[in-house]
Amino acid sequence: MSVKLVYFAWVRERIGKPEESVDLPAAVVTVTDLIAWLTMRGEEYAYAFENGPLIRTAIDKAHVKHDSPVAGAREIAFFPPMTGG
Amino acid sequence: MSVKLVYFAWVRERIGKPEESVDLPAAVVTVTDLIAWLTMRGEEYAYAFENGPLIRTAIDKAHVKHDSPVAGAREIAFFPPMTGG
Amino acid sequence: MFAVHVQTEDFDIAAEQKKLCARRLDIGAVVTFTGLCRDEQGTLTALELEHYPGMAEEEMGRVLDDARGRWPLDGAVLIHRFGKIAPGENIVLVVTASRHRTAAFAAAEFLMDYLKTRAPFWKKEHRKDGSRGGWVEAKDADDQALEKWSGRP
Amino acid sequence: MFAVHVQTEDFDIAAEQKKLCARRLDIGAVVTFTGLCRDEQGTLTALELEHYPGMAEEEMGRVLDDARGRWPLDGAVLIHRFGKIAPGENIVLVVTASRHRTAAFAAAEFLMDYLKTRAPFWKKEHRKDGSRGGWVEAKDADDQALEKWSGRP
Repeated sequence: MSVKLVYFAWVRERIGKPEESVDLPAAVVTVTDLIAWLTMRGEEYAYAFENGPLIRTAIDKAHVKHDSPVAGAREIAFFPPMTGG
Repeated sequence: MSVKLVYFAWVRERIGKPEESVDLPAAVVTVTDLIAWLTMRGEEYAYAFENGPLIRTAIDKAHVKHDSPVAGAREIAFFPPMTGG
Repeated sequence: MFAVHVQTEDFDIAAEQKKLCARRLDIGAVVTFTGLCRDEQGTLTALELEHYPGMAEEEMGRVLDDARGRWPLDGAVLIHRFGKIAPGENIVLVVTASRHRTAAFAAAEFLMDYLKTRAPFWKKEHRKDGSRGGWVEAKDADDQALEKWSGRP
Repeated sequence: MFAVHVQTEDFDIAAEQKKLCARRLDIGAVVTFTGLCRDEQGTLTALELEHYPGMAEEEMGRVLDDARGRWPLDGAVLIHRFGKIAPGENIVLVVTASRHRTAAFAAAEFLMDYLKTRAPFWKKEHRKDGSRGGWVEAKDADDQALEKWSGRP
């Protein structure tokens, strides 16, 4: 499954790019699986996700929890806790 | 003791004047006494103070309760519950 | 800046807010409350606001002092109009400024609750059909609103 | 009128409030909240606000829908700026309009609490001394602020 990943704030800075398209292996079922899979792709990812549970995730522009399935997602976003307002 | 009395809103309308100066007899000690004394001065006062405990009072431009003494007051105001804001 | 005004003229919320924040970099939150003249039935020509000159300003000042004793405010303005006010027009403005939003919100709501029940203003209705407009009655809800501030913050 | 805007330009609180109340006689209370860029130490040149385009608007719309489900609002506007914002400048605006003040106050505070924790914006500091400005950290106080809305109103 091909999906667009987008990154914001220090997650974007640590990974070194704002977005990319990836082909997910079938073993990646949930957001937690996706984070684990990304972490193994290189040290920039390991750095970005070193506090994995802290990282917030959105699927198709809506907040989701880490146990949410990624099946059918077109765009998955990772970012730190928000500091707007 | 001579004191200025001022009236607002429907208290003013019922009494028929915005203010007056009165000489208080020595028996008038508290606001409650003053209301009772005014009530006996005529039916316009009786009408204004027919629900005496409802009427609010200020002495020298600060809210007071009806058991407050009137001694030393320069200006005593009577008015309905406030409806500003 | 802390200020209280009782006036017939309308007010400009943006100008008041700007004055409060002028040359300051420590204000993070500004709350304004505007109370307007409603006329849902379309029966009013105006509300007429009577006030007790002198006491109105003094009492608004005391309410403002109460608020400053409860929250760390960096500025506040209270403006209450009197005279005839047409439906849709402004009646009252509260502006509060603080470092953080919690204080600004709480102080603004406190100030309105207390203005409603302590500031010497009375509203009389003027009706389109010429019938004798009555004095607006005080609401129990306004007295009850004060209860939430006892023992707080 | 209900509206959400994400923009680089500043906003005008008086103009937004006027739009909300235009041609309406049923609005008795308008609350505005303005969040500003603070710099008490005098060390900042600017805050830079990054956002997630598309999601920011959608999430602000969802927060607004939540508020409309809780209080009888007659109108509301949410505006959040992004890009570089200098100390003393506006960052965020919430305006709520209702018949009565209680709903307008509660909805405005609710909207700010939820915008803070749900709208995808991130602040980065740019410092005068050229040192690498850090990303502002999320505050526990902001998460805790949400607790007061569970089970309310």
